[in-house]
Amino acid sequence: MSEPVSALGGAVFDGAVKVTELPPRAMFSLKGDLASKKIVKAATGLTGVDLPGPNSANGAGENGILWMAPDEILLMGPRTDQATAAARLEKALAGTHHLLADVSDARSVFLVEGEGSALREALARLTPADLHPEAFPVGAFRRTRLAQVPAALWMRDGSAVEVLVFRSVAAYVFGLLGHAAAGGSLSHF
Amino acid sequence: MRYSAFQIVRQALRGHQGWPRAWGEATAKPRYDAIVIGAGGHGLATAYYLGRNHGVRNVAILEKGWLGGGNTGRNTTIIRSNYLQDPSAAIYEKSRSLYETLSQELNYNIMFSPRGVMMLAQTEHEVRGYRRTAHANALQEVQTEFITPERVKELCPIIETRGPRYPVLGALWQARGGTARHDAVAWGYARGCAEMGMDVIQQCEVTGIRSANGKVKGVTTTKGEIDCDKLAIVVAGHSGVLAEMAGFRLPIESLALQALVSEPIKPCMDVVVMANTVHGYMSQSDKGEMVIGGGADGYNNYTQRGSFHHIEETVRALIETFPMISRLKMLRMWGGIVDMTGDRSPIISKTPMENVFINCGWGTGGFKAIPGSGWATAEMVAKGAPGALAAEFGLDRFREGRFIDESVAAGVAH
Amino acid sequence: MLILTCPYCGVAADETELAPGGEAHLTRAGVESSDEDFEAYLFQRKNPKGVHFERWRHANGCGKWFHAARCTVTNEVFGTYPAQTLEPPKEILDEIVARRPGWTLETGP
Amino acid sequence: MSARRIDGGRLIDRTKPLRFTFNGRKMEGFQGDTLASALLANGQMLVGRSFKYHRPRGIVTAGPEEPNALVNLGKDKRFEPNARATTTELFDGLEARSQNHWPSLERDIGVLNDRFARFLPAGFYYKTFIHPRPFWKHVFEPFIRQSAGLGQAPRHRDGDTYEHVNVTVDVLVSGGGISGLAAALAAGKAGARVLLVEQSAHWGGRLDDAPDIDGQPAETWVAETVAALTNLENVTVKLRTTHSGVYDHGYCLAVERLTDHDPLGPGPRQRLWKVRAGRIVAATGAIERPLSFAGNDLPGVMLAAAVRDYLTGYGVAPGRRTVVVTNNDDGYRTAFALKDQGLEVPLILDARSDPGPVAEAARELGLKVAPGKGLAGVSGKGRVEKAAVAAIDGSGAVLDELACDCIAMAGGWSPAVHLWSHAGGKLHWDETDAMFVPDPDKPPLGADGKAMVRCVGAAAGELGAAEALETGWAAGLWAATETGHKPKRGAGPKAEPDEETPIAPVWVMPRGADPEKRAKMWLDYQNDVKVSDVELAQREGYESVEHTKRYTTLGMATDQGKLSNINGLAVLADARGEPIPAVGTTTFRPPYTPLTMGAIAGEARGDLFQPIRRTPMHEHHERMGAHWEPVGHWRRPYAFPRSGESVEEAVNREIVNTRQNVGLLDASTLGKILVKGPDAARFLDMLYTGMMSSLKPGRCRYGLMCSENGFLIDDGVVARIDEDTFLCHTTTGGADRIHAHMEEWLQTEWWDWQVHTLNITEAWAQIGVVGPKARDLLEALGGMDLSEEALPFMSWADGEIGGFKARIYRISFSGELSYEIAVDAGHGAALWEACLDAGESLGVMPYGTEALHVMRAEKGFIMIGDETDGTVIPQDLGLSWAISKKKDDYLGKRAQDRLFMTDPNRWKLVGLETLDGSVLPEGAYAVDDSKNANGQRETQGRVTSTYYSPSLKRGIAMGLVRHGPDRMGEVLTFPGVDGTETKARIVEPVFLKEAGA
Repeated sequence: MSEPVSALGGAVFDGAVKVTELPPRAMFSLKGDLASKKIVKAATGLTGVDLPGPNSANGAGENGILWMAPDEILLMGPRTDQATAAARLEKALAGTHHLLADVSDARSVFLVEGEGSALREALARLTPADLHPEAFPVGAFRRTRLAQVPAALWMRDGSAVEVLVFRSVAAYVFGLLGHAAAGGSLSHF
Repeated sequence: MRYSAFQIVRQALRGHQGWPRAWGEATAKPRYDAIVIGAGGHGLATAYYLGRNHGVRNVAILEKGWLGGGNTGRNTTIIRSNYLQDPSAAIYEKSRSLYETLSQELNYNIMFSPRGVMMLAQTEHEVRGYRRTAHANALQEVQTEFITPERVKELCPIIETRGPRYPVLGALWQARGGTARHDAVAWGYARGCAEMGMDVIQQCEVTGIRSANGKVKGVTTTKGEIDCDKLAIVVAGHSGVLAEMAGFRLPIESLALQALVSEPIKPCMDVVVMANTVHGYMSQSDKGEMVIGGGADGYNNYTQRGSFHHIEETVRALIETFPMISRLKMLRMWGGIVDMTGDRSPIISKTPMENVFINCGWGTGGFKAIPGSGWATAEMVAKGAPGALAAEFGLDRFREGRFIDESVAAGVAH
Repeated sequence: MLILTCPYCGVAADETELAPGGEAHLTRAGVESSDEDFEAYLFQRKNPKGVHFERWRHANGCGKWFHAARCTVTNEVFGTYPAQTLEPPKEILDEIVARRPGWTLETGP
Repeated sequence: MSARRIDGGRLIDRTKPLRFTFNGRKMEGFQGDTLASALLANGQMLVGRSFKYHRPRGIVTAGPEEPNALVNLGKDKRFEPNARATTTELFDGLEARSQNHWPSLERDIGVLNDRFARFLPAGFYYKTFIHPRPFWKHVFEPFIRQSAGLGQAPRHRDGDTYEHVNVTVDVLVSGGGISGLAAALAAGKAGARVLLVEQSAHWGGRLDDAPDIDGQPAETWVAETVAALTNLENVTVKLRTTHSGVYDHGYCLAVERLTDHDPLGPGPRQRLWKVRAGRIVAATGAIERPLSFAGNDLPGVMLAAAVRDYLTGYGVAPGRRTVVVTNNDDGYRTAFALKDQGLEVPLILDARSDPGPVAEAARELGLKVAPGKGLAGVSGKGRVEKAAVAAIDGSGAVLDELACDCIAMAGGWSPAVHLWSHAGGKLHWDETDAMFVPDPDKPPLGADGKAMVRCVGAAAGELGAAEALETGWAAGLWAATETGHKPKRGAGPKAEPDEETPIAPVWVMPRGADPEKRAKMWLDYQNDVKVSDVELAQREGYESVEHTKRYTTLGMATDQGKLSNINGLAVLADARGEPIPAVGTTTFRPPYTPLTMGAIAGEARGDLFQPIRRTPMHEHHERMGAHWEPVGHWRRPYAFPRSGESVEEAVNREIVNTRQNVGLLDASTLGKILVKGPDAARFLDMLYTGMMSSLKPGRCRYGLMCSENGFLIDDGVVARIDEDTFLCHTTTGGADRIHAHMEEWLQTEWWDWQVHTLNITEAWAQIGVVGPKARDLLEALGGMDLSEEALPFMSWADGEIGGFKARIYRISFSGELSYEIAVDAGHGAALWEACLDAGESLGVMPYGTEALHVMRAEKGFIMIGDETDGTVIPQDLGLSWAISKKKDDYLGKRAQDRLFMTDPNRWKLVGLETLDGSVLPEGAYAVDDSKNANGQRETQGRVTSTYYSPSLKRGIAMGLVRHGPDRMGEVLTFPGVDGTETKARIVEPVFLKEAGA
């Protein structure tokens, strides 16, 4: 079976910030009662990171849990063992009311890197979300919009944000980020 | 006094000291044959045709603010009748044809300018929708045609017909559509009513509706009680409040609709263009301003302020269609409150209270309808029942599921 | 340009992250309902000049529907609360009365 | 270089000369000049023509309130009409042209209007041009349009880019004068997130008027304060940034001009700041009012403070011999500044009978002051030459005449309360200072129901420096506290209060002027509205302030009444015999100053105008030369024309090939929604008109969805995955809408049901393999068993095909044998290629949406959006078989019982065959003979979709017809728009009988 390809084949843009389309990952949407031990166990067991609270995400390398909604999380892991991971999860979740779906290719993930305020300034051009460090610290995760499409922002560290968008608009978002990076400094954040 | 060029010269030689009031300063009489609540375009037109067509002249028009101060003076002044559904086409075409001669009828120049209205088709779906409308219009005695992109460019050179995103695939063209001077329509009708001896009473808010055994007796106002045999409620955004007074409820929500004008520039656009795929429409006023209208908010609102993202959406869409406006500047933006019914079509109807009639729910299409709406409402008030023009616009249609839905053609905004 | 706090995820959401949903607390008129009740349920709206209870969806966000109590004349917001309720919670009503002394909840369709 | 450039000039750098042209004439200025100051320095007082009478117009102000000095700026891709010379920073190579004249600024034919001015009073056009009727459109209107309109229309695409930026702050401070600086400092020190914006290119505002602050020169204090603010982490300061508007819930727009002063500079031209502010401090200053005397529109008549600004800021003397006319102390500041520069001030006319100390000071400097006096009028050819003095309370008898080349008028100040008013703040009239000021009891309310804006300094009517600092500092503390910060104690900056003699309002000068004079007193310079016009409007009954404004166009010019509104209001109040507050004000609307359209659009132009949604196979289609069709934001191939082939020919080829061999359809855009839970079946039974709970796992069923109002909103195939899991397919446009619809019902109505939904549309790529050789192609790919037994019609199976992990549905929308193969989106392109390769020998070809539409029509399948338009119920489409009789409820069921929905006369779906085999016109109606009461032709049906069928080699159509299904064989007449008629016979809506599926 052929290797899965990402929407833009790993496109890169280098400017005031660096934008890189990350290679395909394994991603699972899990909906259910996030207080349920089984669900927490299944999620943390697979990813090896703790269940994040509202508007935040926990990650370690390619693994991660993203808080999507009060009854929904997005699990991330390496694409290599996608099938086995799915099986493991289903097994762990058996008997609890839940929804699990392999959505590995539903989204494109962009890594946006920039020093100092450049990173927040670039994204602030596209989202109404408050990106001030007080409101959007490291580890924060927020579903919002970038210009005209829904998107999720995950502050991985002080100088890197992962941007998740639906696969079909990857090219549009890549263009947006490029435009935003060309605007120069705001001397704001 | 009749207005004319000769009259202007005569008055000029007297330093313009001799002009009479356009409408009298009226104080309410204790009783009228008919009272119209609301001195906007629709209310004034209703009163005017009550007198002109039905000889009912003992009429008062009550206005809580100043006449023409509502949506009549806050719209983008587009006049057209290329509607899909028969009842809409009938009343809007009646209206448009009355506009043709309204200046002469009122001896007041309302500056009706039949410069032509085109609705751009920018998707296959819109092409189908407008072709259907063109067929319907042909059977409705409404003169429209579906024109080619080349003709569009010819009629409006500043349009980018080969835009990358939404190329113009054609347009529904109504040559006798156009614009008029909105304030003048209200002022002209007010002057016409006054000349027939009617009382236009401003700063007079209706606070209650009095009735006896289900029949209207009169109104209570901030200027005292006034009796009447018949009552017409023509108050647009405030219809719900008045209906409450008469003890019934309406299928209406009040939303903010926004518009804006650019700074004036020399003439560059001779037609009205509506682009519904991208929610925007534009024309150029006689002052040279580009007059731009957009979409309505989705939430109830009486503030006459709208949400800026609609302006943003409209402007970026129009720049895509008219690249030359990018370096023009927005001079002023404002909101009007539109009352939206369940099917986005108006209500011209009898009400649960005898001899109380209501005209409302014009949504975003009110200005173009003023003469026809007044004509039809006057007929209903005079005869006690709606005539052919108003028949389909009754309140009962929402119960029966007999809707007049214009959005079906191609999501056409007004 | 409204800003409303989503009671589910706690985000102070910009209007462009939200989708409006009309009057709140309507009760569905089912197959057995009379023509009058069904018409009222589908079309007749309170449309008040003042305190209004309405529905919003945190569309570009957690995706949850919630309710807001807002004044349609000043646009001030008295509070937001989850959609899984048949009438406004007490703390919202108290907040409204605190700012609009004498205000009472209109009941019925 | 110029006679009018003198010493001084705080804002210009004389070491940096700049060249520019005005109407082609070469001129010079300095770095720091505005176009206006540079024009004045070059002795260019005449800069434009007025709107209505085309009278000569000169520079009146030194700020954004300028009504006259508007120019056509730049050329081609960087051309901007109506640019304000007073706010346009000079740059090397600037090209400006004056507006609204022909053939030239000096000799303008339009000035004829001026000769006939007396015949063109306010609203004259409402009273004439009425007959003959066609003349309005063809003669009068074109003339009026031509003579109106100011700047030229741009002809080119904008050569610049723009951007937006969103920020959330605790406090937005508007205005970088001393009051705004004090506010920003107070809030900043308290730890609040502060954004301070100043519209001009420099801090401190009208610095030269300011006394010492905290014991040091104002200029020093400003420099130190700006430095302090810049050093504060939590504070951002921005020059050249205009706060355009205040909207609900603290939403503000501010536009930053990045390269307007340096057009060749890098980056965007303008940046639109979208600010969410907790509290807003408006330190926007005040705007000086003109005085209404005869001839006050002559070039050379300027606002006193503007004259001062040009002197001290730019080292430019607008006049050599300037008469100062005032009704308050501020006018004297200008006189002193002129004197200080050694310029002549023959006389200070003060409307006040007892001007007090300031007059004494003037006399000590040797200036002549005439108390209780004003101007009877000024005169001159093209610019001021003579001023006539009269008693302020008289009718204008001339007491004395003075030669002069400039008039500095000081009519008092109007606070710039726009930002307070935009979102609903109310005003009240301050009698002593004769100005509208913010009414603290009626502020604009924020989301929390509390005041969200506070005006300070001159914007609050506090004209003195001491009060400006005091109110600014206090507002800064207020804003910080309100946004949850705890300011430390500590005094704010201080200045010595100065005592002033109160203003003596003069709305008409002299007060007893006769109508003849009032017809020469301008209120609105740009729109040519005079005192006499407002009085005429009132006489004619246009006496509400809104009526007057609209009837006379007062305040509707590009300055939006910044100079004219209050004066006009006062004249109206006087005419009505009422106090000014009783007349009220017109509404202030955003933006404060005109806002570039391009800045509003921001990045959303060209490729970024709107998102284009691409399927995983998009690039492949692109390479195949797909002719695209936008479907919502998706792009779908409409057809794949080959070289030398028309789109139409391509469609027909694709259809024939699919019916004879095998075709490939990119079906990835179809919506896919996962519905799971113990109550999933029950939920879908409510959502679909048909029964889904009885569907067996492994099987598929076609379903219809209606709105609660009964109308068909979507359709698609539902596959049951297991006992409590369903996969619902929606139309391409439907995915997001239907998912939202599902969530709405689950969250707001049936929240106790155990169901989860998830929109997984984009996780999958889906390919339709369609045609008699479909199975051959898949077997060529190799993998799972796809035989009739293993995978019967309307079933699905998971497995592997051609090495791809796939889910295969055996469903058909074309009547042909057909499979839909779903794989992870990341494998979509590879699978598409594999199918093409595997099918090559079988003659496989991709087909587009149009072939899809024709083929479904040939089989009589309905299409949402064609057969349905929001007014159609399933019963109209002969789809009763898809409506369960067993269920007691589903969304839309109750609605479908209403009177009109059960009317036997509803139009119902049929097939239509033209007698001559031609294709029925799109959207045509079938007519009756009669006409309705409104004279409209009665109709009895319409075409819903119509195509040429290459399979049948004739036109086929579907339509809705009254009693249609009972009228098989009847012939209907469809008139065209061109007078022709097409006749068509009613037939069964299935044109292609033989089944393949």
